[in-house]
Amino acid sequence: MVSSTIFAAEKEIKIGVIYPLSGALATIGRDLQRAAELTADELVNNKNPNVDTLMAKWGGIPSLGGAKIKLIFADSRGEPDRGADLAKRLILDDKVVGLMGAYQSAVTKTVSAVAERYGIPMINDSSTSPDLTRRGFKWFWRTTPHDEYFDKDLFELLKGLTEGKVKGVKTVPKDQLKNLTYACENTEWGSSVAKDLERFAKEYGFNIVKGLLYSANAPDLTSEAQAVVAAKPDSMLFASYLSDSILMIRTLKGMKASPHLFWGQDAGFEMADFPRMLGADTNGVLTRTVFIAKLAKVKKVAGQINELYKKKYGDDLTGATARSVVGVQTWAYVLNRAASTDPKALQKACNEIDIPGYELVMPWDGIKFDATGQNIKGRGLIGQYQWKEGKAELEIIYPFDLASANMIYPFPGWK
Amino acid sequence: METLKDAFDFSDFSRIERIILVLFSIFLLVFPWLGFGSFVKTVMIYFLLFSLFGMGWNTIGGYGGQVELGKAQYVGIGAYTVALLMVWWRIPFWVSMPIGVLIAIGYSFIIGYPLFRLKGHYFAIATICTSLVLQDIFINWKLVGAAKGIELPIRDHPDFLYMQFKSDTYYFYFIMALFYAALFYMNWFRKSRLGYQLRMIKDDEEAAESLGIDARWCKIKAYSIASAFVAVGGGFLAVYNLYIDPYSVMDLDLSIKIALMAMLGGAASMWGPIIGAAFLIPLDRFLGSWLGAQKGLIGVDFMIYAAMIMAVSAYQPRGIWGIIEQFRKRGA
Amino acid sequence: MAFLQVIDLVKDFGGVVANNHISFDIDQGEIIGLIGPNGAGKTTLFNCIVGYHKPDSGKVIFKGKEITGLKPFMTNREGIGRTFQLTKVTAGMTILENVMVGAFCRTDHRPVARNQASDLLAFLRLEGVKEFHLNELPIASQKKVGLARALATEPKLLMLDEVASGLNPKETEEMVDLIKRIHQEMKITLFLIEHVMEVVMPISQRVIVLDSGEKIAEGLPKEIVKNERVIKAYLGEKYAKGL
Amino acid sequence: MGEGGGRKLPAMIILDAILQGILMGLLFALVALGLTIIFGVMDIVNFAHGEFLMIGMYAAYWTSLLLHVDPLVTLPASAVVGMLLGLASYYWLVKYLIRGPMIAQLFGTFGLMLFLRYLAQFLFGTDYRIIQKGLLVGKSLSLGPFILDWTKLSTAVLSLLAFLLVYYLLHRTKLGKALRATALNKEAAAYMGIRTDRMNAFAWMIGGGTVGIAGGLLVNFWYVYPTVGLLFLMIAFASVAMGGFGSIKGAFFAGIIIGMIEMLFPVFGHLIGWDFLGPQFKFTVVYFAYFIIVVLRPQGLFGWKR
Repeated sequence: MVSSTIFAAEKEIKIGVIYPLSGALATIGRDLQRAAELTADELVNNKNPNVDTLMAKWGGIPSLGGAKIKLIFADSRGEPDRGADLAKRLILDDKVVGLMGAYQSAVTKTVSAVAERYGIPMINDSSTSPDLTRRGFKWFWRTTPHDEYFDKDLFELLKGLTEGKVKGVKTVPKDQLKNLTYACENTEWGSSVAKDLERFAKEYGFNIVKGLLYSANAPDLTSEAQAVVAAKPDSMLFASYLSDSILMIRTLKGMKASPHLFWGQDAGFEMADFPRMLGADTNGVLTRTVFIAKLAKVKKVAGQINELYKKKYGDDLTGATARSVVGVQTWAYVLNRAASTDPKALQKACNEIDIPGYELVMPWDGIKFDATGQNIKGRGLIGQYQWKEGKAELEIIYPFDLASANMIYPFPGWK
Repeated sequence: METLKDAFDFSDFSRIERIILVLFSIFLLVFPWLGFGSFVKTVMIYFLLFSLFGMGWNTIGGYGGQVELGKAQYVGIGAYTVALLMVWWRIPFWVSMPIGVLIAIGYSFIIGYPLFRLKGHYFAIATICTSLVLQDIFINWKLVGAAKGIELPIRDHPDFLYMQFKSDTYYFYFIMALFYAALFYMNWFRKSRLGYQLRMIKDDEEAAESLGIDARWCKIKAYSIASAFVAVGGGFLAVYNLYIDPYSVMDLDLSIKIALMAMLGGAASMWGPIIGAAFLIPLDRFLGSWLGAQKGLIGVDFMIYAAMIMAVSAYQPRGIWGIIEQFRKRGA
Repeated sequence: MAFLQVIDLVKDFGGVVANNHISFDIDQGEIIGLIGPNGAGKTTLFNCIVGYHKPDSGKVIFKGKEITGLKPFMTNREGIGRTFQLTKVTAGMTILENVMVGAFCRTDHRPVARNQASDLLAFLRLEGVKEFHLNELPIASQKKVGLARALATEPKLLMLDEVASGLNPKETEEMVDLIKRIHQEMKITLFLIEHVMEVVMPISQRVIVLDSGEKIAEGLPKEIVKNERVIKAYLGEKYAKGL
Repeated sequence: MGEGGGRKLPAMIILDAILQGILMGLLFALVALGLTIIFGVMDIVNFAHGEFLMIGMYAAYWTSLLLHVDPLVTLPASAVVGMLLGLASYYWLVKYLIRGPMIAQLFGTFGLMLFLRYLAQFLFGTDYRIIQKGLLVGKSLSLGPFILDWTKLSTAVLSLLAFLLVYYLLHRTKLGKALRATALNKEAAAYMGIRTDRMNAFAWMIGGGTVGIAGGLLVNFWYVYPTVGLLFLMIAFASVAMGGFGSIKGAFFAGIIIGMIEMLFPVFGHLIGWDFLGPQFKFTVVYFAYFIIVVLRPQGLFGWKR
């Protein structure tokens, strides 16, 4: 860790980034770290001719005399208390001007609490628990849409199907979609998703025939899968991290389950390991996400940034990694607007900022925070894995105006 | 009176030990003003907290010789009582913490009574199971926030009633006070009747019974004392992190860590738990922050940590304190 | 009214009958010897009285109060102390502490307990080894410590399980007059299992003989050594002549 | 539409749950087997047992991946790896631990557990790995209303075989008799000229071997990652303790019991319409059941030593 001298403070601006770099989530943590570093180096600190954003022409924060952003990473191991300690260390010892992170909502809670106590702005890029922006914090802003948006998107898609809005699918009579089941893991995230699903189902006039919570990474999900199948649903909805999502698919395949629609709420379903491990079995599976490489078709910038990342690390950007790109982008803009590293100025900047959509890797209308600190211009995507010549492509299905391929409907089931 | 005298009387320790204790106390007193960074401060706080846990565990696990691996559930009880009472009825820390301790004690009697029918490994595993059961219940119990956990409302101004301060210095002195309370208590405990009886039970339970000692009851008493200690620490955790969830305050890892502190430092000895904490906590935290974020070194910090544990338990079952005494004997 | 009454006591370990309908009385101030070949069920009988085993049938009455099946620590509180054939040798507590534990079941105060313990150790001529640990002592002293522990609980009846086994003649002698002193100076009723005849015969006022779970004889030492069943079961002819 | 014919009938559901429970239970039992053998011989609970399983899984995974053979063929490989692991941990660690008290032993093996787990993380990263194709992978057999995974079926069968083998080994062979003698009474065995040190090592070898095999089987329908062991460790603990430490029979039946509880409990909750007793509690119930059983019978179901 570089000690902070006055000189350094002028020339480089330290942002503390807390991710789970070791422990069970080390893989995703590593990807997030890569994405953040890449953004800082290639989009903010140095000019980059082959990306058409204004930011790429900056080469440092203009209003601060081209000062560079320096990201200081810290490893939360996914433990809330450790996260809190690191936040203190970053603020007091490393004298960072702001914080970013921390992926798991639980860790974000403690970290943001520290930031609030010390009056240091924290921009959260990737935690989707709705509660986070309902605590009346004055130093906490979130760029990503939260779970409620995503869960609503699903029902918009269902509605779309019944109205024939979906690309390549004829209007589906509602009674073929009416009955839903969900299985969510009983973490904070899963249980709040479950709550939303119940609520929106009523709102949109669907009917949940069976809903269950199950203990995260249990050694066996047979009984859960049976309960779901036994309810004979038209659509199966899931909120699971990677381990469970894979096991669930395997188990359901074993039971020859074949609903019309199969939707996963991000997390496991969206990670790169998911298609890598299940291969053809993912064909037709829907997942909510915020970024899909296919966006390149409809949004040039997205393609260019994705290329940068792919060139360096081999994988496409995923929802998670793309979000940490946006996180850093947002920080750059906030700093530029504040034209200072003073917390009050940054707070003001955060509250006023309005980043145009074309600057972002995401298909969003931009970034503008409401009173609670939630970005109101974000939107989610729903993608579908489609098995084409030996590899699973994630195609955009929703929003309808961004659809990149015909939706496979009904869910083909497993051979 | 006599009790107090015993509590403050360290005369049966060797001169060196007493000198070190004094120097250490002075160090603690001035520590916050030595200009260490906040990270070192948090490490110190966790060191004190875990020595508190360790000393508590030492009553049943060390002196009583019962391998108890379920202490996390009492951390949880302490933490949750403080958090819930604060969220529901705005009850200040100074009221809710004692309540938490009382609940912990009550619960420990309920659990302890059947638990101490068991011996050896059956007992050890059973303690783990009880803790896991309680954790699962809390994970699914809507009323206490289920898996979401509980966030304590942040007060805009530092507030002594609710133990909310901006600077860690206050937390440091608070946990230090608890630490000394525990220290003096243990100093009394080891000389108390119960202390003697527990050590007898550990040495030879059959003989103990023949000497009019109700072994099971003694164990239960010690168990609930340990639980009370741990619950206090739990309450502190709640106000210190301002957020608790079943995964962080009721986890098996925590239970094991608590026992590990005492055992690795030297069970059934006054200084054991403190030494253990002084050894493990910094090791864990510093390794974590140095190696944790290094790419390609993921897991190395744990491997070192684990190697240390193996080495000590293989070389000297009586822990670091055992090693020290060993060398002393050689010296003498 | 007898001091200790054992009435028709039966203990059966899954088919192996260790004590078969055994009855006897002990009066206050007596010294009673319990003898019999190995596996005769002597220790089992002790354990049934003190409460380590629950008798299958029969009664144990102590000072007119039924104590059948009470836990050991309860019988001890009633006033029955016992020692074990082998004291478990540990490095845990010092000799003094060991004895203090015994004292602690009558008092809460450490100083009091400490004084009682020291006095006892003095009485047993062990003051020299106060600060040692059991595993650092010779057998004889270990046995004495066991004795001291039991005495510290201030028993009315003390049951000794082979205090003299494994001792050399000289130590045995010491042990014998120690037992006598305990009986005379502390006014404690003694009930002792013994193998070593040199111990049991001279000091005990009455002797009870067990053989394979049965009580085969009871009476004065001299009668016992003449009793054929006993001789057959246990004693060599030579000893009978000896007396 | 959700398939699986007449699943509506409660009787059917229960029967099915029982079937699935037995299959899963046999796996749990196999995992527990090694643990109980080791305990039986030398009264030591091995916290690293779950990690042994994890290593066995990796062994199977890598061999089948690198040699392009079916995961089932790699069983010997994972067995051997398991045995070596068992021997290594005995001679390099446990040998020294057994001098100490129980708690030192526990924490020694606990250290081993952490070490192996993070060694795996260091070597293979935290990525989840699962075998894509194999003879049985993803195939399932439908018997009328019941659908059973071939992988689980084969696991169950092989686990049965393993139990029979071990049972034969312990009760019919000279070596096994020596092992049991050691288990019953170390000193006596030593007098009889049995080299107890060898016996301990042997126990760790079998223990490691069996759990290695379990890993090899598991990898057919389960993904492997460094912390996978913990899931099974607690279940293994519960089943060994429930059945009685050191009892082979106990581990076998306890394993099956746990499997059944795990499957039946959610069904039961569903049938009586108490959905708050959902699957999220199924392992809670297992731990609770263990607690009740040992409190009522402190030696476990088939325990013969404490």
